[in-house]
Amino acid sequence: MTNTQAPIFGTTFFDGQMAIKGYGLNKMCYSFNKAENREEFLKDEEAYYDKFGLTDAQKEAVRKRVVLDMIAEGGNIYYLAKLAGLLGLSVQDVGAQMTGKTVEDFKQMLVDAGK
Amino acid sequence: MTNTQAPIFGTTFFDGQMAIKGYGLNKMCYSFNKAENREEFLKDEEAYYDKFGLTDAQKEAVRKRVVLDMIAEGGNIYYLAKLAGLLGLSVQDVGAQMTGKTVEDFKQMLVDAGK
Amino acid sequence: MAKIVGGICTSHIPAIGNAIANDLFEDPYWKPFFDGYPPVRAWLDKVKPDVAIVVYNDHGLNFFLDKMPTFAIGAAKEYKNDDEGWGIPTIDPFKGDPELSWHLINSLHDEEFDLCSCQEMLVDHGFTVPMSLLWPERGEDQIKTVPFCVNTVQHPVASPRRCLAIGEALGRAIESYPEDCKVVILGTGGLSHQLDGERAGFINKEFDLECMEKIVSDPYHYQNMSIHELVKLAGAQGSEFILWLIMRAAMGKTPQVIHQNYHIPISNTGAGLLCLDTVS
Amino acid sequence: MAKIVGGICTSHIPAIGNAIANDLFEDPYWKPFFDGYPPVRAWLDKVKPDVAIVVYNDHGLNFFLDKMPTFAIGAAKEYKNDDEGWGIPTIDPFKGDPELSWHLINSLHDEEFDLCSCQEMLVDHGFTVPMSLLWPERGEDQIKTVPFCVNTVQHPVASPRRCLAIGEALGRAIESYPEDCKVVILGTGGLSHQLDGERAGFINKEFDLECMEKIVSDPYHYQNMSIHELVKLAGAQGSEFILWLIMRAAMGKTPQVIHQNYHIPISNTGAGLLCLDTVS
Ligand SMILES: [Fe+3]
Ligand SMILES: [Fe+3]
Repeated sequence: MTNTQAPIFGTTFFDGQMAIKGYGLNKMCYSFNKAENREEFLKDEEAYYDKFGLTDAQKEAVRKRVVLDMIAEGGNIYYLAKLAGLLGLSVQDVGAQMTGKTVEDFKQMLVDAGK
Repeated sequence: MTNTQAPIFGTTFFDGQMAIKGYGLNKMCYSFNKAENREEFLKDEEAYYDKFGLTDAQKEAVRKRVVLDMIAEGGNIYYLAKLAGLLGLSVQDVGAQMTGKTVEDFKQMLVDAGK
Repeated sequence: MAKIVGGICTSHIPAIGNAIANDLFEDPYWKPFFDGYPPVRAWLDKVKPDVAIVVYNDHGLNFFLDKMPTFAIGAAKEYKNDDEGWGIPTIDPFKGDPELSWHLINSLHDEEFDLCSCQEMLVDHGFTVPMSLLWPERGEDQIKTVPFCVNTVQHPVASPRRCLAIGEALGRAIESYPEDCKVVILGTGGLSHQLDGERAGFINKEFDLECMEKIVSDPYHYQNMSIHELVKLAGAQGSEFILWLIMRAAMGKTPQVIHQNYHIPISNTGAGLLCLDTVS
Repeated sequence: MAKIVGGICTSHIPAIGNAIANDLFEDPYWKPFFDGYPPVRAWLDKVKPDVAIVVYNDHGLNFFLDKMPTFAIGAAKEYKNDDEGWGIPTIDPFKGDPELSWHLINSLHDEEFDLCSCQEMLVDHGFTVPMSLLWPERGEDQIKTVPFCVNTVQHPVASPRRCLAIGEALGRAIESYPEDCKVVILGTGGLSHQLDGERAGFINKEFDLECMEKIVSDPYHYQNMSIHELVKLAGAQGSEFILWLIMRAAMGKTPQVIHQNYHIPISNTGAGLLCLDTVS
């Protein structure tokens, strides 16, 4: 059930194995499509984690806002993006965090890719 | 988009054409999986019809409990069965109604099929 | 490596759920039906499969017309049953086997079947009634399951040909699973019945008896049959026979019949039961 | 008979939705991107298609992991947009064409594609952003649509080979529709980008420029590429390129390029645009 092909640097395949690991976390993030759920999360994060059965490692990753850890714990970026949005982070903010760059440097990297 | 094959006596293919026609009615019946929806229907049928945008012909068929008319208006038997259950009708009651038999005769027909 | 130890075909009529809940095993109406099952349970006790792949159709519990997949495979840790609206008692959740599920999904994907994967899934009487008939008592060490759900609600419905093809691929997928485990496949539903229309109550004993025989010896007999033809012969809901075809194609060469039973009527249906042991 | 009049490939980045809502057409960051569209709209004004088949991927609005179909086709009278959670404004519903939808579903079913039919469906930015770019004003007589949604969220994701195959079948299905209508096909998403992981921000200009060329002249260049290889070359979300392949395969023989544009970066993405006229 795992992806047996050579790993690609800095890239997690969201396959069955990751999906099993991340279900609760992803379900929580999917719920953020609805404004009332976003509010409920912001009011009491810890209670909201429990509502979706997050593991301790997932809770810790979300608490600390460390996106790479969320991905390692089975988070899928399509759903995590909704959490990021809720926290006021753009995809560049998230990209900068994951690549260990400043947001300015991350944006410059994108511009440079066009050269 | 329609089934172009020879019709089968007394048998409606729930194909795209029927599905388009029956969507509201089927959605209403699907909602009866939940007890609170069944209660809401029983409390005020007319309001419940409108909630799901039933057509006049669909409303009339449901009001009169005429299952063949519900089918003609796009009802799918898998969902209509939930309405029948809610109204206290067994599949034999419904079968008897649709075939113009008494329930006893309908049941006897089933027994006779085994002979 | 995983091994297919056998296959079981059984009807899944909702009324059975009520009859079980009300202990009607000795009731004259039900006895000829329930009496078919002890020999199958005896075989299961002997063979002790670790996991059941349950080929069934949802009747409007987990799936509605807003998202109606042709083939859907469960990939959850457990599967809950729920209120279907007309009063069969809800039963305890079933244990999943997500690792096997994903192996099957990946394998079938590689053979160009376009699946819907379901990491959460309510299972209705199509799944629960056969499970209750075959494993009436489920404890801590209960059998693991993989629900394999096929659309029979909305036409177009998968053809016998496509079902035989996905069944074959399912067989290959199971046999390529690297874990040591014994797999039994359930083909549920059927045989002939029709709930709706002026033809309601239609049962075709001759067709059913041929199915009972051909499903063992020559399932490809049905390969060129259209769904339209199948509905004509088996009744509108008798098209559930495609689920038996999937199970049977997964088993490969002609199995040994351990036990069989056929009884008319249970509710509106010709009820069939077959217990098949893989010949190795 | 229906006729495919052309195809359009376009990125569908959510930030575009915000830029449109905020009128940033002349903003220095956005201008090189938005300037690509007026020639395409001029072509659309000339050709006047009646219906757009929009090949796109859902990003977690209509579909979640509980029911994740490989290929899903809308069959509704209208398609609503809704809150995606991070603030792109929700826009007006789109008009469906359920008769055409069911014709496509039936035709693809007959060619052994296992679809998920969707009689109610929320469309997200993958669908709405291209529609807003191409038809910024939609009135009473707005173009009809058929959403054709492909899973790119959960692996296994449909291979380039399978996408080319379903694209070809889609082309045949359209051309066999008995109504007189002009169909344009949209392939949305791409080109290279990756949102997640230490490789976030990955863009591959060389690969993208090759895509812009090969998608016109030689789409089968990608036929044997695995999803793994595609992700390596295009980035994790660059796998959306399979949507372009479906559109292109539906068009058949080499089309005429009416207009093209490529710009880096829009958000994290290499943004591509191609307007292709069917050569008859
Ligand atoms: Fe059934
Ligand atoms: Fe996208």
